[in-house]
Amino acid sequence: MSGTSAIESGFAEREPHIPEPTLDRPIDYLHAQSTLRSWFLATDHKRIAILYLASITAFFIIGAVAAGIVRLALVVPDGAILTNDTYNKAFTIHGVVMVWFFLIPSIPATFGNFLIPLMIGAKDLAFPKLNLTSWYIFMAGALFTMVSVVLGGVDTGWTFYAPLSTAFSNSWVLPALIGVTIVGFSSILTGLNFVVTIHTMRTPGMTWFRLPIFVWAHYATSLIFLLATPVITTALILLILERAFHIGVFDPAYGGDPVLFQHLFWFYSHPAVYIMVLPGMGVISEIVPAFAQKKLFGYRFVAYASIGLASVTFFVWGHHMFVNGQSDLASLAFSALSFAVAVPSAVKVYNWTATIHKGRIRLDTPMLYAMGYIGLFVLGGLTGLYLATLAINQHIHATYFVVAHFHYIMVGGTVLAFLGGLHFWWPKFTGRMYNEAWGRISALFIFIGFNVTFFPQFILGYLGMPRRYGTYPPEFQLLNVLSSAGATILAAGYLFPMVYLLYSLWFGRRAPANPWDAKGLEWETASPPPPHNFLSLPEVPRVPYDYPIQERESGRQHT
Amino acid sequence: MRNPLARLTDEDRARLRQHLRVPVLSFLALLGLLAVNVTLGATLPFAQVWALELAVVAVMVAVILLFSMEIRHEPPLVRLFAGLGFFWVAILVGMTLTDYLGR
Amino acid sequence: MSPHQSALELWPASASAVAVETDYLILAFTVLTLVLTVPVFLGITYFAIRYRDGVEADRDTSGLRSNLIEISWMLIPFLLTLIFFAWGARLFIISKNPPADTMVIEAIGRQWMWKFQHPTGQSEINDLHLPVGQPIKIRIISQDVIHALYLPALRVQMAALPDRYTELWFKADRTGTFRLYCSEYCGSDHSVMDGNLTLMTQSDYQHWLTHSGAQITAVAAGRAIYNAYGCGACHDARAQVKAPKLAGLFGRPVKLADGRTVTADENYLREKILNPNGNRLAEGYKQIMPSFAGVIPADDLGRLIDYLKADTQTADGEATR
Amino acid sequence: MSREAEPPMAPGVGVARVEHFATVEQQRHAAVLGIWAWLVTELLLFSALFLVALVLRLQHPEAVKAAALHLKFWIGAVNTVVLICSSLTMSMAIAFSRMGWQRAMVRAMLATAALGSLFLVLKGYEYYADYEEHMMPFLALRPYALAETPASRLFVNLYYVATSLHGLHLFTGISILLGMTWMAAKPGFLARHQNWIEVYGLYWHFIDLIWILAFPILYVVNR
Repeated sequence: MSGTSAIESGFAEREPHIPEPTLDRPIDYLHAQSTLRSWFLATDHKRIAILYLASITAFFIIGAVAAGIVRLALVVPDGAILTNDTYNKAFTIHGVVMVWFFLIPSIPATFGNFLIPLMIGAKDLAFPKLNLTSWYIFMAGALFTMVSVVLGGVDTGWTFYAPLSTAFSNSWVLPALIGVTIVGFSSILTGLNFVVTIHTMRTPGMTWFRLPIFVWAHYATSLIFLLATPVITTALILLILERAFHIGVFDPAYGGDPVLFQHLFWFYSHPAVYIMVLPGMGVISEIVPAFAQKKLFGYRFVAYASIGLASVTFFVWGHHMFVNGQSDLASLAFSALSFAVAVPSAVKVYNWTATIHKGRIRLDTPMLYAMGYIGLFVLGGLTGLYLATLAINQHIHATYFVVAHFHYIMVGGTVLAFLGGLHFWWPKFTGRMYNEAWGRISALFIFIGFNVTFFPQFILGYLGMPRRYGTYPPEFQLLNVLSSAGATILAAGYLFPMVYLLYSLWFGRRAPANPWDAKGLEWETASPPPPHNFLSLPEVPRVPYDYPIQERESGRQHT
Repeated sequence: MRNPLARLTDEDRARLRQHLRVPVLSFLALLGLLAVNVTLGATLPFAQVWALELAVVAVMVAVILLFSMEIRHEPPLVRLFAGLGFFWVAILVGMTLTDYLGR
Repeated sequence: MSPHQSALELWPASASAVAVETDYLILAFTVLTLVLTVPVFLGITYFAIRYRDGVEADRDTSGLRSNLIEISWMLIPFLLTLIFFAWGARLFIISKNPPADTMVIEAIGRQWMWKFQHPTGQSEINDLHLPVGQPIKIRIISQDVIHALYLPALRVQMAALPDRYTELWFKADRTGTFRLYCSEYCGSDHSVMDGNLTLMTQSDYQHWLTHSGAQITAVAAGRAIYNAYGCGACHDARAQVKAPKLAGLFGRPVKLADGRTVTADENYLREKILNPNGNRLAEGYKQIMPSFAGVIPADDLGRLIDYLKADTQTADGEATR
Repeated sequence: MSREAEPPMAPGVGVARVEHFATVEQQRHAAVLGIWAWLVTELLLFSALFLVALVLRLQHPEAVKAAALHLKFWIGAVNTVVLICSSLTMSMAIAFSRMGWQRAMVRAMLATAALGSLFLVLKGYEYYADYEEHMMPFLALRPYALAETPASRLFVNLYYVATSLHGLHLFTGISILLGMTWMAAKPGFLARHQNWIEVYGLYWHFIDLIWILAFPILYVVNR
């Protein structure tokens, strides 16, 4: 770097009021300060991650309760339990809260926030205050949305299609729209922070191809945050103005085109699927090698596949609109491009499978979740290709097949990865071990409950049951009852971890720095880590995932 | 604190010229291109003038990016970011037009 | 007359050649899905058991070369799925290019009912009667929000947009009664915006058109309108709102709040629907009903009154769907 | 890295390291990359609006033309000149900051803020003239001048959305600029925060760039 004569000033700009830990006086980030103020004004990425974890857990509970209401109502076909309006509000709240307030921030804002600096050997994210701002923006958006729920709810579906949302719905659409718009900025700022951090804050020796896949996946996710979110911000702003002032852009009454909203919406919302999926893939790519004690198979391919998915996903949004009146040319183009998603997805799945091959497998809770993830993601992904096939789509578009498909991706994929990651890094986050037996039991409950809930929905969809139906023809009742029964098992599976994880906070065994014999810089520091992550600059291994068992690659062999 | 313009030394003048040459030149270029576009917009000399107008705009954008925002001095990564933004705009517009032009 | 269905069926009825081919397509795709996924399921399960910690096993991986494997599992599944893109695209193109001799049905969606008009002028609400063996094109439009007409037995659906016509076509080859739905979420009563698609032979269809068609469906149409305008929310026997129950009302004397007694005839009903604020409030009720003047078209109003009439004649059962 | 073509920094000008960065260079790099990432986001935000304008033009060419002819072409043109001038003063502020001429830099920043404000004043006058001419179709109580071509209201409304969103960016920009000028006038600023000026300059030029796009797309191309 020539030409700059920047000076190093003698004192640091931000005077730390945190006592510096030393080897004989270790202070972790949780106990460095204990006032409420020190939490709500925290700039430590780890504390902000915990703030996010607490908030998204709350939103998960709200979304799950709404889902429970939906499943309860669908036990009977004639809508005797809920009125149509209440049912519509329940599934809208479920969708809005789960998509924007749980799934999108779930892994990036919690694990990503906590782990990226640790994994790359940095003291913090590049912009710690911005990171805190992101959380406050997130909460502000959540507040608006919750206001709409408390006032009486929204009944537009999470997709907010015009002109239903702008000119016809009599529910509290505006606060919900404003809330979702605001939350977008939180995503953008988080993505910005990650991109800059991963580019500039890597510790010396941490080259791109020594980064864990988790970091690659978050880099790809962040690119989507930056490139997709602004478009839906614009779309939602136009929708808000449409509803408030009837500007007409999406309103056919004035010559506007409601399909244009769908284009702008899906330009974001299809890539948003990968905002939810890619971080989960990152988590799985950490768990599988750790519990196989084996280097990740095809590391470079998996890394590139993350970037590949993030790019390809921008070319396929129109497959949500095959029967919505877009041109046949567009439908053919979007359908063909959608099949390209199969390539990077296959890379990921087969490489995880190959990693398990000839490993030294420990079937602890995180690994159980990871194996469940692989199976369910494969099914969810391939059923996505059914939907991308034009002729099949004409039949199963907007049926329960779609519902089943994206729950296999969102729950089977993202939520399982989230829970797997939560168990994997719980010792690192909290310094405590959870109860392994309960962990395995709940993983089993979730896997079984999930499949009983959602597999029947594939059949319902192919039989032709449309989604978002509060009442339905009686011939679909049996499968719906089965699905609702599965949901109770799933709910139990969700409740167990909430109990035993909380229990472990006070009564769990103290965790060592590296309870899983895992590789990666986050395991090189104490559990929980000190405020600035490392007491001394960590040494970066020459290969990522340098586990005992490794394939021969680029001429190196380890035993 | 530095002096008002009149009391500048020759050395200072030279530094000033060195530092301000590019901003002033790009300023003049932008004004010139704007004049072209305004003239085209005011007179509408031929039917498909919008294509020429958009081409002029593209040049203006390039001038701002390369000279005002100094992309040409930035590391490749920053250039890549800027390029990425415009490429993504192209995806958004192009793929949407497959619908509108195909209807 | 609702479609006969068993409690649990695992494959939907199909009523056209395209529907049958779509089924083949999805079956073939399912076979491919199994080919691609079962090895993964079995693989991870087998490996997890075979190579679990503490078990003696051959863990020498030095023979594995990764690049060739990587490229093959990257490309082979992709190329296999492309076959299905082509097949699906072919069916799609067929479904977008109707033959010249189609019979055109007009479909209008509105919150929350379907109106179908036959080429000969007869119209139906929510139910649709069509002949087999004849290419049929449905031209679809919406009066308000986006709806979508979904005919599962024919494996087709298409959005009803408020600003322009869309269309779908098919040639049914099997008679029977099947479901039709609105498949694009359209607000409160989205899930009751459904009906029956009855496919009949050409001669039955002609017979239906000339004889039963209009008459039978007038009452059914009126019932659909009663539901679509949400009358039942207040006027059904089990409704929570304190409003006069309409079952069996027609032709009976009504005591008004001002002491008069009138007969609930057609004009009384018409006046009450269009102008509920007129001084004809029934005794014991408050004026809470909104006016439907300018909201309900004259033909719909006629059907609605026909329905209220018929409802009294048939039974004093509750006026619900 | 390729900063060699750039004029060098004067002695005494630089950046103070914030604690969580390892080096000043890393910190500067992060700031530049961060603002670029933000600008890419902004570009897509506005591009979506421009896409809507394009679709309107494709679907209702006559109505859009009628609407565009009612826009104040010459005010738009003058405003473009004003913003190009402000870009020059911003570039000068950056140059002065690199040279270590703090007072000149502060003056250039104030000139930039003044030009930005002039833009907003002209824009406000334009809105007022539009109001007088009944060109505010979103006002329910005020009859719309082009009511006989209903689709034109879409373009006019889009014009308000795009220009007010740009105006909001400019207003935010001016506020930040004034706040920063106040801090930059203090002694020692250039030794600690020179890169603030650089980073802010990128944002300002970018607002300019958006207007350079918006002016032809809204005012010129559809005439």
